[in-house]
Order: sequence, then structure tokens, then C-alpha cells
Amino acid sequence: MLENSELYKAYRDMKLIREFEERIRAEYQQGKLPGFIHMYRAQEAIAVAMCMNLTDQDYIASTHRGHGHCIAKGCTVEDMLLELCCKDEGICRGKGGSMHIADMSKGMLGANAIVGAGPPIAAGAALTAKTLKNGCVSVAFIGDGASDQGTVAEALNLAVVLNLPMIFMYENNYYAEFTKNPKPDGRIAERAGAFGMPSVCIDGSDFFAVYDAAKSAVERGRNGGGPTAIEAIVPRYYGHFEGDAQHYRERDEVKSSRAMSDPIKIFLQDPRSEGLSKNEIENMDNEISELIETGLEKAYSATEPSYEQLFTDVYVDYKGH
Amino acid sequence: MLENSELYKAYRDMKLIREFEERIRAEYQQGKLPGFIHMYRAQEAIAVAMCMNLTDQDYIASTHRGHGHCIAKGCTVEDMLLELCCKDEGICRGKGGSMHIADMSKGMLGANAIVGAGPPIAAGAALTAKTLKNGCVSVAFIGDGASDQGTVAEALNLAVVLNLPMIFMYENNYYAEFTKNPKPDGRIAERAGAFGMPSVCIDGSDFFAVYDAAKSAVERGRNGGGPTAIEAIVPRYYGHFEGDAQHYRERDEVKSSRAMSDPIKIFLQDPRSEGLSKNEIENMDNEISELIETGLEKAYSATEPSYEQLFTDVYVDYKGH
Amino acid sequence: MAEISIREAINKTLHQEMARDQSVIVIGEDVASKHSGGVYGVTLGLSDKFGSERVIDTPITESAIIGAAGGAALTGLRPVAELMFIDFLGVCLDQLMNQIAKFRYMFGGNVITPVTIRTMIGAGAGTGPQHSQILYPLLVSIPGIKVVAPSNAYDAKGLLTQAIRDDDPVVFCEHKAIYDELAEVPDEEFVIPFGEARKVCEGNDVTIVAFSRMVLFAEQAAKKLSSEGISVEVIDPRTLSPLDDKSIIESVKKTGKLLIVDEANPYCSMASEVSSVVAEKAFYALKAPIRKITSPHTPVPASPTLEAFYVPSVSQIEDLARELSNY
Amino acid sequence: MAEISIREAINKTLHQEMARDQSVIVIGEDVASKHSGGVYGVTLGLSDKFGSERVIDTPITESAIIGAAGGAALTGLRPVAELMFIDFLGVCLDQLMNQIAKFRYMFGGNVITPVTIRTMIGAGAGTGPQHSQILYPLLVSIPGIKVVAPSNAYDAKGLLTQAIRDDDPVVFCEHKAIYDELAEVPDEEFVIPFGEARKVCEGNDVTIVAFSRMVLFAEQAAKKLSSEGISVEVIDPRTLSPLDDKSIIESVKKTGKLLIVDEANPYCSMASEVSSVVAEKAFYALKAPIRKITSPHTPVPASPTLEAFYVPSVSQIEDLARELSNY
Ligand SMILES: Cc1ncc(C[n+]2csc(CCOP(=O)(O)OP(=O)(O)O)c2C)c(N)n1
Ligand SMILES: Cc1ncc(C[n+]2csc(CCOP(=O)(O)OP(=O)(O)O)c2C)c(N)n1
Ligand SMILES: [Mg+2]
Ligand SMILES: [Mg+2]
Repeated sequence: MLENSELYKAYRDMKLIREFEERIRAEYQQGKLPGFIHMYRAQEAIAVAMCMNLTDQDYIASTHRGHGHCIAKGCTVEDMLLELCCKDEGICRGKGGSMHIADMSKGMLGANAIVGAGPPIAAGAALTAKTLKNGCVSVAFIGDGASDQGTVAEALNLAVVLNLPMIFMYENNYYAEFTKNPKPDGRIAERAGAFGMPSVCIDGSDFFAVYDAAKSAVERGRNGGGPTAIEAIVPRYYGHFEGDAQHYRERDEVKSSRAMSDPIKIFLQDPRSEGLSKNEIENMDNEISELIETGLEKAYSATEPSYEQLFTDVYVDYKGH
Repeated sequence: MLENSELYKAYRDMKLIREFEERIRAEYQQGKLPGFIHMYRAQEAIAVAMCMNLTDQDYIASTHRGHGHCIAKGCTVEDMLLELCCKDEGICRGKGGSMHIADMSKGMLGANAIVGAGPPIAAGAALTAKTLKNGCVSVAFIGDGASDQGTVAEALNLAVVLNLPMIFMYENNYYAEFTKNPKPDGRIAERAGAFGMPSVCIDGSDFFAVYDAAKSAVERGRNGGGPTAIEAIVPRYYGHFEGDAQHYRERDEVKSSRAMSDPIKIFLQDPRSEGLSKNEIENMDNEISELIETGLEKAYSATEPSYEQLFTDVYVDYKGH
Repeated sequence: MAEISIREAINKTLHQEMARDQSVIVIGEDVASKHSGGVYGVTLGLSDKFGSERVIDTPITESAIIGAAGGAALTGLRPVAELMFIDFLGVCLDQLMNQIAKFRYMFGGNVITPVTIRTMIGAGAGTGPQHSQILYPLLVSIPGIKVVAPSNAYDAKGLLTQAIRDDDPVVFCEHKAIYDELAEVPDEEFVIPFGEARKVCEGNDVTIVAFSRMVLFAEQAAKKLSSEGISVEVIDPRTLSPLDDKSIIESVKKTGKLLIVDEANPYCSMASEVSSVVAEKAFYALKAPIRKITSPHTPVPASPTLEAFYVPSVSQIEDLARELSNY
Repeated sequence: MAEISIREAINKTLHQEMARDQSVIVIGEDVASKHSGGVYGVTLGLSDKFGSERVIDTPITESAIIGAAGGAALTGLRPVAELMFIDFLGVCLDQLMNQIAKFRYMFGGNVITPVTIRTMIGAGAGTGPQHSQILYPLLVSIPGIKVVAPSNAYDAKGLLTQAIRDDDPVVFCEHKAIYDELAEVPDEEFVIPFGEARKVCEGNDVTIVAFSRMVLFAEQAAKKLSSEGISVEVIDPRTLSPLDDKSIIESVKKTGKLLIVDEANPYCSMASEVSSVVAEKAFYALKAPIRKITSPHTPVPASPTLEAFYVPSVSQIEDLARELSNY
């Protein structure tokens, strides 16, 4: 059973992700943010329920749709906004942007613009944990589209063969860009299972379902039980990236899935959340808004990286040129 | 039920592979052949039973251990020996050698020195068959080690998504080079199955078992039923390549698996082969020896490729330089 | 003749070639998507016209896409595969480098491999380190592949037509920052043979060899310099492999000065390659050091500010060409 | 001091570094195999000494190997990953090019990525088109990777030690045809800094810059020519990225003649790169065209006869150096 303090944290993180994204979405639509951005909306429960089972020492490897993972793993909104605006004080000094946010102090090994590239990297972090016997685990977030990439299969197999403390957290939102996923529910989990690890398919809109699955997977990993796969089913709320008009989707599909599966609403309606006070939640909401507004102001007024920054950090001991 | 003529062909092809390889093995040990060569011994039933279900118009993509597949698909021993000796008259004009033998006239799309590279190519051939609606099927031979490569997973998935007329023929000999395969029997088939295709695991030393599995897979493919996976279990008789002393294997393991699983012996002992005459088989054996000796003589006395050949066939309309 | 964009020219060429030859198929991620035609709309309308059997959406599996295109080409089709961004070469290079490129050679000349791979290159669109690379030098180094990079809509049509009809594998590099550039393009089919550079403008003082988007920059620089009385010859090789050495050498023999502009990272680039060709074969014509402008030896930064520093600029080209003209 | 082979030097260095630093692990296909130590015996004995937790045999999944090495490096280990043949880059390039090479830059300098990738390169062993390539030019073009190619046992030890201790990703290229070359190598630990060329022999008439196995060929040619009274300076850059431009330029300023010998395919090669550096930065010192010897723009043929034509030869080097000396 989760304590109230934990439930508040769960709410707060989900809401923070939601508000963060809605806000940057509005900014993006006004042309104020560069690059591609991908909305995590409707998937918030997955990142938050997973990461609540992790410490800062545990690792995650994220995807192109990474904002939710970052926030759930503890990256600050301010750091992220500075990076989304590609400012010099950004967490990647503006060189990474939305699709490459990383924060080693939080065990966040990076969003990734190459679909399917995260799992081998997460396997490496799990190998570190296994080698150093530090009890840490490593999580790879993987889209349904990404699950087809050969690299993901390779990572699944390596995790089994080396018995790595690792979780494959699939987020099945049925779409890869503009193309509908032809896989039946549970297929991705089954596939991972066939590599020889326990696997389960759950409702990704249900915080508690994800939390329970994550908890036992993380425990298994910490106890030397090896890798686990979790497939979480969710709808995709917005287009693939901001600006995608989704002509390829039926209006009804979008509408009904939006209505039916708001993870925050579902969370609040769950009897297990009964103990949360309206007041407290309102306070949190206000705090969140403030956090984002302050962060955004800071980000907009921060300085651009200088010409010299183009050449730094290519190598440790000398510059690119 | 197979007719006697078919059973004779099965025997002949298996025996031809066996004798071909024993002969080139002896030559190789005397330093008379260049490059790496990999012995197919003990796996003969797989190639032969599979390819007996195919015509020259059907396709196969082979592996580094490709001699058996070539012979079973109809490449002539003479062509192959010329190529193994890297002669100008070789089927690849000496530029391919043992690991790259290909013969388009037989639908043989090439041995391949990159582990796991064949299945995407075979999927392409299956796509041609599907597009041209010519009723052909395409087979990828895949080692147990190769089955882990991401490319193989990608091909499995593509074959399912596009409903390609394709067969994934796994040859599980428990070894990848010097490393023992940690997979339980049937795991490879199960993995393919989890991608959404029918799959089966059989004894690869038993010609009839392979034949039956291949037959129904090929029929399914021809009839628009999509891809099938077959995992055939066999021992590895010799080292990974010629020259590998196999220090990593127990003597007993090698000995017992050799004794227990000679596919030719098993074939001849099967009641279904009762109708084959000793005499006829002896004649075949003699023919085979002669074929190989003649081929070898021709290969040794054939001419080396000339300097100009280095530059031809890089492009269709101009030379490399 | 109507002015159309590079995007439209490619789209029309695909329509034309698919209509002309039943064996041409289009395969890739989101290529069939209705109303969008891929992320940048290049394949719009193809699936409506030719159906899902010939315009094939695939899973996100580039090795399978490229490999299947190779296998299909070996067996009678003429696939046009899309590698959405050239940056994704990393997940499928083997099928291109060790398979498709080598089939004909390894198999003793007994096969053809008529694959066209369309792919997007280049920075300037704020797409960050993993979606903005050039990478064609890597392909140029591989024997058996032809590499094409059009800088305008006319060339895009003629070169893509040739690519699809070519019996060898061709990688066709589309710079995402110039998709909307307009030019007059005939409606009729035509091909531009590979290995023939285009003289963008004539000049006597300095030769500039530039590739893809950099051709546009070089042209701008040349215009500016011409107003200062400096006469610049701009050459667009159009095909990087095969490379039209002759036209470059001829031009350098006239001007004695060479500047090469390539958006790729500097080392082992086309800039290095062209320089080395001239330093070997037109050495005595040279009146000044051979100069190169490339992006720096750094990844492409996400920051638009840094990205603007990253991409070679028109003023850099002007400065160096001016400097060269003063030798 | 004992003479040992390049193979032994690498093996001893791995033993030494693993003993010295617990965070060094070795990972790859067959690297732990008892009695064999991989296909060419380079990792022999490591698993006996350091156990299967630090010497890790993997499935045949190069993307997972290289990617896991990258992830492990980000999180505190110093992995030495083996990519059995560099030809297999095609199935794992993304993890190297888009991930490992770019981590530090993309992540704003907040990480180090101390990965060493050992890999075999080169023709001359009859291994055919898919097991004999050089391919390092492709790596040199990628910002964020360091590329090393030793030509003797002494350098192999010093450079590999540096590679393992280096905080950046390093690809260490071992030419399979020179594993048995002997040299005196100290038992003690030592490092050779990256970016410092070795002057193989001094000379005044012609500079030869050569890489990997070609250094041995150039040295042979230089000996021969010296008996003819032609004085050749041979430079082995040892590290290809970073490249020691200075030593090359200095030498060309002395000799005025440059020949570059690189076993890679010709286009966008190290030969092109070095040529372009000199044509830009030492142009006025040049007394003759810059010449290059590379393998041709063809795959590596399986036939030993053709392979012998394919690989640059000592006599080709002699001929061109002689020609240059006559200018
Ligand atoms: C290797 C690679 N191929 C293709 C792409 C282009 N791409 C970016 S996101 C995406 C769809 C990913 O789908 P999924 O994994 O389901 O994640 P989702 O966007 O639904 O969260 C594609 C095809 C890419 N970035 N990398
Ligand atoms: C991509 C790639 N990785 C590694 C190798 C080296 N290699 C050649 S054969 C082999 C083992 C293959 O094992 P398996 O697929 O089981 O086939 P078998 O040799 O047992 O027939 C390996 C690792 C290769 N050729 N290609
Ligand atoms: Mg999805
Ligand atoms: Mg095997």
C-alpha cells in the first residue's frame, strides 16, 4: 500500500508533466521553441509509476518522447526549460535540446532521437550495476514502434544472457508516427517473454497497475532475478510531434480515447487515492503553475550559447575545430 | 508419401554434400584452398529436405556455412569448386569464394559472411514473389547464433507485417564459433512465434521430420498464408571453421553427438527408405566421388582471374579504378 | 514551364516512374501515409495512386527495409526505399555497405541491384545532433554505390529518374533545408547522366566546387563577388560518386584557384577528396593553396544559434573566395 | 627487453590494465573462450585470470555489445569492447556514431565515455569482401571518436594503454596481417599520447605518410630507395584522429614531396585527408603533385591472386617515391 505522501508525489509528478507539456506546447505553437517536440500526454502514469520505484542511483534510458521520463526521474523543470530553449545554462548547454536531455545526477541517461537506441545503452548501465554489485537497476523506455527495431531484440537477449538487472518498459500507444501499429495487445510483452524473461501487459493509464508491475520488476532486478518486460497500453493523445495534424486518424478514435483514459483523472478516482485532500492538490497545482512560469521566464531571459561553445565537449582533452 | 525417385534424390544430395565437404576439408588441410571454410556436416538433412520442396524459381539466402545450401538448391559441384579455388571460371569469378557463393539461375541469393544478414535479403525476395504474384517462396537459413542478431528480428517482423511467403529455417547446432548457446531447445522457434507466425521445433538430423515441416511451411507460403519458422536441432560435427581445434568442447560431447546423429544413416535406417536398393546407392556413391574428383581436377587446373578482373563488376556501366 | 519545388519534383518523378514501370515500388516508414506522404510530404499521393502493394509502409526497421529492397532488387523489382534521415544509416549500414554495394562484385557480375535509396541530409532545420548530418562521404568511400545530391528541382528530377532506371544501387540525398527551392522543370521525363557536373556560373578568377545546399550558398557568394569585379566559377558535381573530376580540373586549369564548400564534417570529406584530386592532377595549374570550407569537427548542435555557426555561411565563402582571388 | 608480437603486446596490455583498474572490463564475442581467446588469440588467458564477470562473452549482437559498452562507460566502467572485424561496423554503427561519439557533446560536457573498441582491419589474409576492409576513414570523419592504428608492438602497447585510460571513445584498429610482427616492448606500463606521429626514418627527398600495415611497406620501400641514394622520410601518424598535422607539414616543408599510402579505398580516405591538409597548409613547400597510393575503388576480392593486386605493394611505393624524387 502506498502512503499518502507517495500518492501526493505521484499526483504531483503526473500533473507537473501534464502542465509542463501543455505549456510548452502553447509556446511551441507560437514559434517560441526550436526543433521537434513530442508530447507525452496520456502516458504520464507510466513514467511516474515506474520512476517512483527508482532512486537517483538507478538508471533510465528514454526516447524521443522524453519529457515525462525526465520529470519523473527528477530532472528539474527549470533545467529542462533552459534546454528546450537551447540556452547556455541548459542541462545540455543547448546542444541537446528536447530530444537529448540527460542528467547524470539523476541517473537519466538521455532522451534519444534514434528509435530503439536506448535499450542497449540501458543494458550497459545494468551491466555496471551488476559488475559493481551496487543493487541498482536500469530501465529502458520503448515505444511500440521502437519495439520492432533490431537493437531492442538484441538488448532483450543480452539482458537475459547476462542476467542483467533491467526493465524493458514498453509504452504501447498504437502509433509510430503516422502509421498505426498492427500488433495485438500483449504481443510486445509476449515477444520479450519469448527471449526468456517474465513479461506482463497492463493498462498504462492506470497508475496503480503500472506501479505494481514496476515494483515487482524492480525488486526482481535488485535481487539478482534478472530482466523483466512490461507492456503498458495507452492512447496517443496528440499528434506524433507538435504540428502533426493527424489526418490519418479518425476524429472519433482520438476523441473517445482521450475521454476514456486520462491517467490523472483515473488516479484521482481510484479508491486508493481517497485520502488525498482537495486543498492540498489545489496548492500543488498552484505550485506547479508557478514552477513552470518561473522556469519559462528564466529560460527565455537566459543567454544563448556563445560561438566558442560550438567547439567544446567534442572531446575531453581538446576541442573540435 | 515420398516416391522412391525423390528418396534417391534426397540420399544423393545429402551424400553429395557430405562427400564434397570431406573432400575439400582434406584439401584445405593441405593448404590447397584459400580463406575460411565452414563444414556443414551433420546438418545435411536440413538443407536437402528444405530445398526438395523448392523449385529453381524459389529463393534461398544462405549463411557462412553455405555449401550444403548451395548443393541442395542445385548449384553444381564443379561451379562451386571453381569458386572455392577462386578461379576465373568460378561461379563468382573468384571474387566471392566459399562465403559468397551465389547462383541466380538456381534462386540461390548468396552465402553470407555477415551473420544475420540473409533474412532481410530473403524477405526482399519474398516481397518480389508477393508483388509479382508468382507463387514463389523465399527461405532464409539462420544459425542459432545468428538468430540473436537484430536484423533477424526485423526480418521476422517485416515478414509478418507484410504477410510474406517466407520460411525462417533455423539450424540450431548449439554453437556460435567457440561459444556455447545458452538457449533451451525450442526457444528460437518460440521467439519467431511471438512475432506472430506459426513455428515448430524439430529434429534436424531426421530428414523426414524436416521434410514434413518444410512442406507445410512452403505450402502455406505459396497459398498466401505468410511466413513460418522452423527450428531444426542438430549437433555441430566439426570445429567452427576448418582449423578450429575445439578445445572448448568436451571430447565426449563431440563423440556422442557425432555417433548419435548422422542424418544419412538415420535416413537409410528409416522404414520409409526401405525401398531404396543397395546397388543403386552404391552407384550413386561412385558417381558422386567421380563428380567431385572431376570437379576438383578442373578447378585446380583452371585459370586464375586476371588483373583486369579486379576492376570489373563494381558497377554495371563503368569499372572500379 | 512551371516552377516547382524540389519536393514536388521528387514527388512527380516518383509518380512518373511508378506509372512507367510496374517493377518500381516505394518502401519505407510512413511513405504511404494518406494526406501526409512522410514527414516532409515527399511521397504524397503515391499510395492513393498505386495502392498499398506498391507503396509499402513498414515497421521502424531500417535494416529490414534496406535489406528487403536489396533482395527485391536482386530478384526483379526496382525498389525505391526511403531512409527517412541519413542519420539512420547507423542502424542499417551493413545491408548497404556489405550487401547491396557488393552483390554484383561478390557474385561475379551475375546480378544487378537496381535499388534507389532516398534519404534526407543536412542541418539548418533545428533537428539536432541525430537528425542533421550529411554523412555522404561515408557512402562515397564505399565501392559499388553511386551517390547523388541534387541542389535544385531540375536536377532532382533528372537525377532521380536516372537513379531509378540505373542498374546499380544509388543513394539519393535530399537536403531538407532546400525542399522548397523553386525551379523550372519540364513535365516530360528526362534523365541527367551520372558523373556530369553542372557549371552553375562561369568565371575566371576562382573555382568553387560545392555540394547540395552549399551550391546555393556558393552561387549567392559568386553573385556578390561579381559585383566587386571578382569572377567566380561555381561547379556543382551533382553526383558525388561517380565524381566528374574532369570538369573540376578543367576549371582549376582556367582559374588556378580552388575553394571547396561541403557541409559535411571536415575529415575524409568530399572537400578533402576534391582537394586531393586537384593536388594530384592539376597541381601545376594551382596558383594558391587549395581552401576548404566545411562544418567543424563537432556534432550538429541543437541550438539554432550554434547551428547557424555550424553550417558554412555565404559570407565565409565570400571571404575565402576574395582572399583566393587576391593571390 | 624481449621481442614480442603485436598480438602479445595487446594481450599483455589488456592483462596489465585489467589488473591495474577494476573498472576495466572486456566484452565481445568469444573473448572469454578458453584456450583460444577469440579467433586470433588476442584475448587469451584473460578469462582465466579475471573471471567471467569481467571478461564477458556475448551473443552475436554487435549493437548490443557496443551500446552496452557505451552505457557502461557512462555509468562508471571502462569497457574494452571487441568488434571482431571492423567490417561488422555496419550492424552497430549507430551506437558508435550517434550515441557514444556524441554523448559528451549532446549532454553538454557532463559525461565521459571511456570506451575502447578493439577491432581487426585489413586485407591480405584471404578473408574476402566482408572481412577485409579498412573502414577507418568513416570513423575519422565522426566527431567525438578517436581512431588509432598501431603498426608495431611497441606502439600497440603504448597506444592501447592510452586508449583504455582515455576518457573519450577510442577505436583501436588492429591489422590482422601484422599480428605476428615482432618488436622490443618494455614490460612496464607506458602510454603514447594521441596526436603524436612517429618518424619511422629520416630523409630529405620525399615524405611518405603511411598508416597501419602500410608503414611496414613504406619502410621497406625507403630502405630499398636509400640504397639507390634516394632519401625518404617515413611518417606513421599512429593516431588518425587526432591527426598530427604538424609533423606531416614539417616534413613536407623539408622534402617538398609527399606520397601518402593508405590501404583504405581511395575516396574520402585518409590519403585524401592528408593530401588536403598539405595542399592547404604547406602548399608553397610543395615541389611536385601530391601522390596517393590506396587500394582501388573495388570491394576486396576473395581470390588471393586478386587480393594481391588489390593491396598497395612495396614496389608501387618505390616506383612513385622514385618518380617524386626526380621532380
Ligand atoms: C532509427 C529511427 N528510425 C526512424 C525514426 C523516425 N521516428 C521518430 S519517432 C518514430 C515513431 C516511434 O514510434 P514509437 O516507438 O511507437 O514511439 P511514439 O512516438 O509512439 O512514442 C519514428 C519512426 C527515428 N527517429 N529513428
Ligand atoms: C555480424 C557478424 N558478427 C560476427 C561474425 C563472426 N562469426 C562468424 S560465424 C559466427 C558464429 C555463427 O553462429 P551460428 O549462427 O550459430 O552459425 P554456425 O556457425 O553455428 O553454423 C560468428 C560469431 C560475423 N561473421 N558477422
Ligand atoms: Mg507508439
Ligand atoms: Mg550455431
